[in-house]
Amino acid sequence: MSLIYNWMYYIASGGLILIGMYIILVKTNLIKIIIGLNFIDTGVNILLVCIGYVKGRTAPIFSTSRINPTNVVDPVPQALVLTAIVIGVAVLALALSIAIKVYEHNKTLNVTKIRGLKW
Amino acid sequence: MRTRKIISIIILLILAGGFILTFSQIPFGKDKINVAHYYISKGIEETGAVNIVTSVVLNYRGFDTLGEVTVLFIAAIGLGAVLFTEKRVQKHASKSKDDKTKKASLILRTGSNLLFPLILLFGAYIFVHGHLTPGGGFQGGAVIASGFLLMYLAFPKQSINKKSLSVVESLSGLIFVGIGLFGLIFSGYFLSNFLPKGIPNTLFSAGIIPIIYIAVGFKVGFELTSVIDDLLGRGK
Amino acid sequence: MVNPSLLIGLPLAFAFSIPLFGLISKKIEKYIPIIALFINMVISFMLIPQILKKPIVVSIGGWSPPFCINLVVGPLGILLATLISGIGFLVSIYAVSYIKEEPTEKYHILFLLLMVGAIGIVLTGDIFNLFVFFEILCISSYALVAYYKDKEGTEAAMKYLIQGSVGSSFILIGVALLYGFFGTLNMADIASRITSANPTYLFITLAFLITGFGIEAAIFPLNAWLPDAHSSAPSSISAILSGIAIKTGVYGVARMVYTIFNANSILLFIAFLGLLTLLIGEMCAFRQDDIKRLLAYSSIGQIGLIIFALGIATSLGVFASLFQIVSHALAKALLFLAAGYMIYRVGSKSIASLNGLGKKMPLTSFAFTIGSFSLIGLPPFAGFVSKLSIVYAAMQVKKPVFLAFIAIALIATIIEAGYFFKIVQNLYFKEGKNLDKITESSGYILIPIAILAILIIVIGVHPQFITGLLKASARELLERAGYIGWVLGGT
Amino acid sequence: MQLITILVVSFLGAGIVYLTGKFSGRVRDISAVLVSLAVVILVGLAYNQKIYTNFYSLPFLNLSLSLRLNYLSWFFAIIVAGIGFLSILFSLEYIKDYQGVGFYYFMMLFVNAGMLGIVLSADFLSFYIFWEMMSWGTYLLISYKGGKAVAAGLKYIIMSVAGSLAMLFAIVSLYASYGTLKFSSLASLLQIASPGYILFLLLMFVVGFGVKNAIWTLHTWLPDAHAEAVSPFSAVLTGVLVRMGMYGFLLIMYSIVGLSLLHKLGYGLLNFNYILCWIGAITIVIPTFTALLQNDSKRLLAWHGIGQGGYMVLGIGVATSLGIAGGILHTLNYAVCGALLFFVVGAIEHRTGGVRDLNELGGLIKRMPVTFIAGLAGISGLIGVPLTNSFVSKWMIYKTLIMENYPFLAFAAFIGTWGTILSVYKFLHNIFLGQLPEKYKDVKEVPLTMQIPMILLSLAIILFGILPGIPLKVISGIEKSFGVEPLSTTMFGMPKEIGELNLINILAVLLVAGIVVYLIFSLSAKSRRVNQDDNYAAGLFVPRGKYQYSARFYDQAYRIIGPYLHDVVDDFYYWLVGKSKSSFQIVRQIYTGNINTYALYILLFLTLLIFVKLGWGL
Repeated sequence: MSLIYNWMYYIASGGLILIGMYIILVKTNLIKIIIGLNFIDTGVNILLVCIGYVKGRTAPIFSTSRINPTNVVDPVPQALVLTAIVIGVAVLALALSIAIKVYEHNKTLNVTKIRGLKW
Repeated sequence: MRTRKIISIIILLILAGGFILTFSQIPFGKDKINVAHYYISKGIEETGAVNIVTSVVLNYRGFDTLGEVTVLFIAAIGLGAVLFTEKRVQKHASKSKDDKTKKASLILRTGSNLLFPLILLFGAYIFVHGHLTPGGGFQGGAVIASGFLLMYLAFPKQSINKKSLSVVESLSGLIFVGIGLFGLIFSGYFLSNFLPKGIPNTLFSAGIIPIIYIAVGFKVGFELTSVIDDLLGRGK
Repeated sequence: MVNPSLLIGLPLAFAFSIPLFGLISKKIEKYIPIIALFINMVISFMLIPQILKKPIVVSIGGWSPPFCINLVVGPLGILLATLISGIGFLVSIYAVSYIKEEPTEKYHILFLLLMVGAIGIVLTGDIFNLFVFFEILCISSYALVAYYKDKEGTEAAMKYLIQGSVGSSFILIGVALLYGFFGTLNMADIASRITSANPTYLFITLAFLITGFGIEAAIFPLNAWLPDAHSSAPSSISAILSGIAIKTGVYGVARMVYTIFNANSILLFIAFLGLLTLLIGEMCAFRQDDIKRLLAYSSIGQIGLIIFALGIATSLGVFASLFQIVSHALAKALLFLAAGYMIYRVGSKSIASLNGLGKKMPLTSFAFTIGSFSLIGLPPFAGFVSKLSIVYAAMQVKKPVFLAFIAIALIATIIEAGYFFKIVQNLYFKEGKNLDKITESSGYILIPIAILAILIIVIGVHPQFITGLLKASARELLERAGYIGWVLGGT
Repeated sequence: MQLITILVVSFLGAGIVYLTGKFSGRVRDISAVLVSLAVVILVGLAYNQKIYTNFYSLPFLNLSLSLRLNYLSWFFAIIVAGIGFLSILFSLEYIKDYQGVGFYYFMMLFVNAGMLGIVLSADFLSFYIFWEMMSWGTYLLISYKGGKAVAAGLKYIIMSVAGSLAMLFAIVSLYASYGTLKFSSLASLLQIASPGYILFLLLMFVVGFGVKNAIWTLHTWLPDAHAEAVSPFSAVLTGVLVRMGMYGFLLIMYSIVGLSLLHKLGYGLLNFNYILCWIGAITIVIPTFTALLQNDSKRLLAWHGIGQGGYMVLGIGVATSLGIAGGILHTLNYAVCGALLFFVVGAIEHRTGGVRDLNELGGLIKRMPVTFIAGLAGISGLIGVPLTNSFVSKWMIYKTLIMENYPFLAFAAFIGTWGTILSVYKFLHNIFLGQLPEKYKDVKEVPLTMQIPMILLSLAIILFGILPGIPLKVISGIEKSFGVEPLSTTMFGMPKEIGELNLINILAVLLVAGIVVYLIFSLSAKSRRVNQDDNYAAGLFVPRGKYQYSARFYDQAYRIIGPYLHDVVDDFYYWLVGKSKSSFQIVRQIYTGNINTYALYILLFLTLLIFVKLGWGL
């Protein structure tokens, strides 16, 4: 049981990453592929948070004096996740806008048909 | 397609194996904190912010945040650049359609009017208190943008003035970089916390952190708004 | 002393202020990148002598190195930063009259931010910060590739975006795992602790990082985005992408392999990959009819050569690789700029449509010829010296495998010569159609092209201008103890 | 300093000529002539000096570039400068009506400067640099005329690049092994190298120089290039540029590797020199007979250029004192004859509007007498008629082959001469003799600036034919520097020990014979002079247009030998290019355009990396 408990978050993050990759590899709908990218992003974010987590400790905010400096989790991954989320949002927004344009030009979102550029 | 699926599954299995091997070296929930010990023990004293995440985000790793703000800025600008042409065309086309199709219900309109200032206030609260409580410029900015999104839903025909948006965006960006450059002038380090730290756990503390967070809050809020605006296919 | 953080801070400030300048007058906007990058160029030139004496480590925020982000301005960093700001400066001059499609304001902002990203990548000493700057570079280039909003551009941007963001996710995974292993993000700190982890498992992290940076660096199976993106972007952006963006990918790979992981076992494989990239790039380029696509594939080939030389891993090999980076950046930027304006004048991208332009646009064609000769590696141009150094470096290791590799690389050069000489002939010795209205490029176009051509010749004739810096840079990559010492103090 | 002056004058001169061309065409022409004349004088003044200078250093590779002058380099330098000067002089009128004349002069002078650089350089790096500069300059000049020349230029440069890359490979490997590229140091360092390594070096260099010197299997660029280039440049090409390969052979084989090492390469008949001799012999026979089939005057000469190159290779391949001297002397002699013949063709082209087809020309003897005499001198030289220059060099080569007991090689050389006689007779006859076509009635002799180079070269043919001692003196100096026993010579030929050759005697005999013949003819019945246009065929009026028995001159011979002379090598290269093109097409399809596939590549790469690491412990 403790094995699952210990590995749960890792499984979630790795699973999300792998599912995202599978979507990118197999799905032909452009929007779905972008969703796949987001899956990977989320998976990585979870991974970052997992890495910073320490069992039984609290958030690194010393708003009350009861909090012991030895009893907080690692603040750095949380800061990194913050950045990573924003970057993910930025990429997502740009991806969607380009997808809109691609649809306008090709009248389809099927990537197997959007093959004007090859070789 | 079938073969591709099989190949991808094989690849992903190998990758999963790689993940398992690596994760086995990084035990979950154990104390692996290394550099961050410094932040936890010295953070309050050095930056004046009780939220250590904030002090990491804005002081120790403030450069990342500057980059992050830049990324968001790029996304907003890039979105504007990519979706540029069809705006004018659609504006004409949509005008006639809008009257019939895009009219929000009375409840939505009244509720939005009521909620909008509150949302703005809440957002402002979040980014002003970024150094004290969980939260900060990005979160606050997102809340503000949600308020604008609500307004777009309620009043689909109206649109925010893009020019003032971009002015706020670039001004707040400039403030961030400017503070960094001031730091360079006053204490010789880019983005150094040159303002007085104040007493921890009070609103006016933590030196440059609140100022930057306010700028970031405005910037993120308006950038996300302009992203929404662009994706709606309107704007100037 | 000039603070190197200005190299990032100032252009960023200029980029943020472009909309404000736009309020004053629409005409000022396009000169802002020129000013910003010119200042950058001057600063980096001023820094070079200092850095050759002693590398500068600047912390952002004022804490001591492992605890905050710091810029490590060693010879390699300043070399690439100078190259980036120099080429960026020239391209921004070019863009003044080349970019006419609205919204020009947004183009200039994105362009300047792209340069900020590239400079940040080469200067930063923190691996997560590296990722952030990498994203700045990538996202702005996605948007710029789609800048024309035509069918090709958006399609290319879409493909670039998907592959690029898979790559940056990989980098982030790598960064996260590294943090998990070592609890620090400072590259020097990681490098000094790298022996404490099990190398086999650590390798998976390295694999993620190499793949991530390899996508931007266009190593063979990862480079499918490149021909699309480079050929459909505006030519000024193609010049930047080919001249600079892929080099930052190479920098990333080199930094990971050499400085951080000290992964000597993988170098032979990297050299092999480089060779494969070279061959495939040249083969594909040979069959192209679209001039920009041809140049893009040729970039793949050249990047293969660069990575091959990087894999030789002697001081001369790394030196040659960096030299090739410089000479390829100059030549490819020149080629894209010149070809871009020819395309603009002719209205078609096909090689056949360039026929006879040598008489109508003599200076542009002449510069194009110089660029292509330099890429083939003919004396007295810069490409010759760099290619000679690569061949010599490969021979010097005295391993039969490298002897075979370099022989294959030379055969690839013949293919390269085949298509470039063909284009030069098209320019000068073939009769063109409908050339009556075509005139020589205007001043803003010619100045950067001419400067690049002169630089190619000057470096080719007198390579000593840069070899000192290149040698120091090669040393920086190979002597990781030195790098760790600069940042963390002691040795 | 003197050498640097020569190079600076020739390179800067090229630039100055180009710049002056922007202001005035006339000044440009004059300055081009002056620059090339200055180079001739400067090179001439350097005669019999031994100079060595470093002129540049590349500290990052620990290399310095240096120049040197000795007999070998002076010999080639004077040929380069001389032919270069004459071709510039010839170009003045020839090139007037072309586009981009400034570019033409610039490239002519530039290529000449490059060649001077090649022969004057004292280390392989500068040699290679000048070599490549010459190569790409030549490529631009060959393609200069446009049209068909474009394909010819491309073919040339691709083969040339392939050759020079082989050479680069050898040069860099030399540097990696010995840490120096100086000829003099390498010459001593190589003496202890293993024969296998030397063989590898020689092989690479033979490919590199062989492309330039157009030895058989590497010759296919030459006919196209010579035919399609502008004629003054064809003269430079055939006379000197191609012979840079010859210079290279001499340099690597005798100046650097040395005779004693060469003899150790291989066993019995399978040794390097013998194989080279056979390559030379094949290069003589096949191209010379291919020349027989040509109807394009320049192409015919071009094939002869290849064939004569074979004599030179054969001569130096035999590696005796006499043979080497013969080979070197033939280089000079062919440079004179070849350049002269291309001038002749150029003159014809100039006056007839670019006609090169031998079947369309004819009867120009009366219209262009000077050109005719030049042509006659040229072909006599080419054949090796006694009292012309090639007689001496060919005599030396034959003599060597016979003395060294190589009967088959000697036979090949003789056959080559027969082929030469047959085909140059066709050349001369079809242009100058026979019926004059209507359209050429108003053809005039070429202007003086075109006549002068032809006259000078014709005189040179006779001069070197009677006084071979002049060049042979330099050549014996060259041989001394090779460490080969120098040839003892007299002003008029060879002394007795080798086999008497005294051209004064021959001259005397021939003079007497000539007088006798003249007397007989003048005493016999006079023939009636007929106007050239006054042609009747058995009382019928000649149809307008061609009525000439020389059209398809060797028609019978074609049918017999034609099938054997098909250029298989060329076909092979085209096949190779075609095959590689189609394979590139297959490779190209990696980039399918499908984003899923691209993502698959990325993940495949990643898993490959992981798999390789975990599977094999890379």
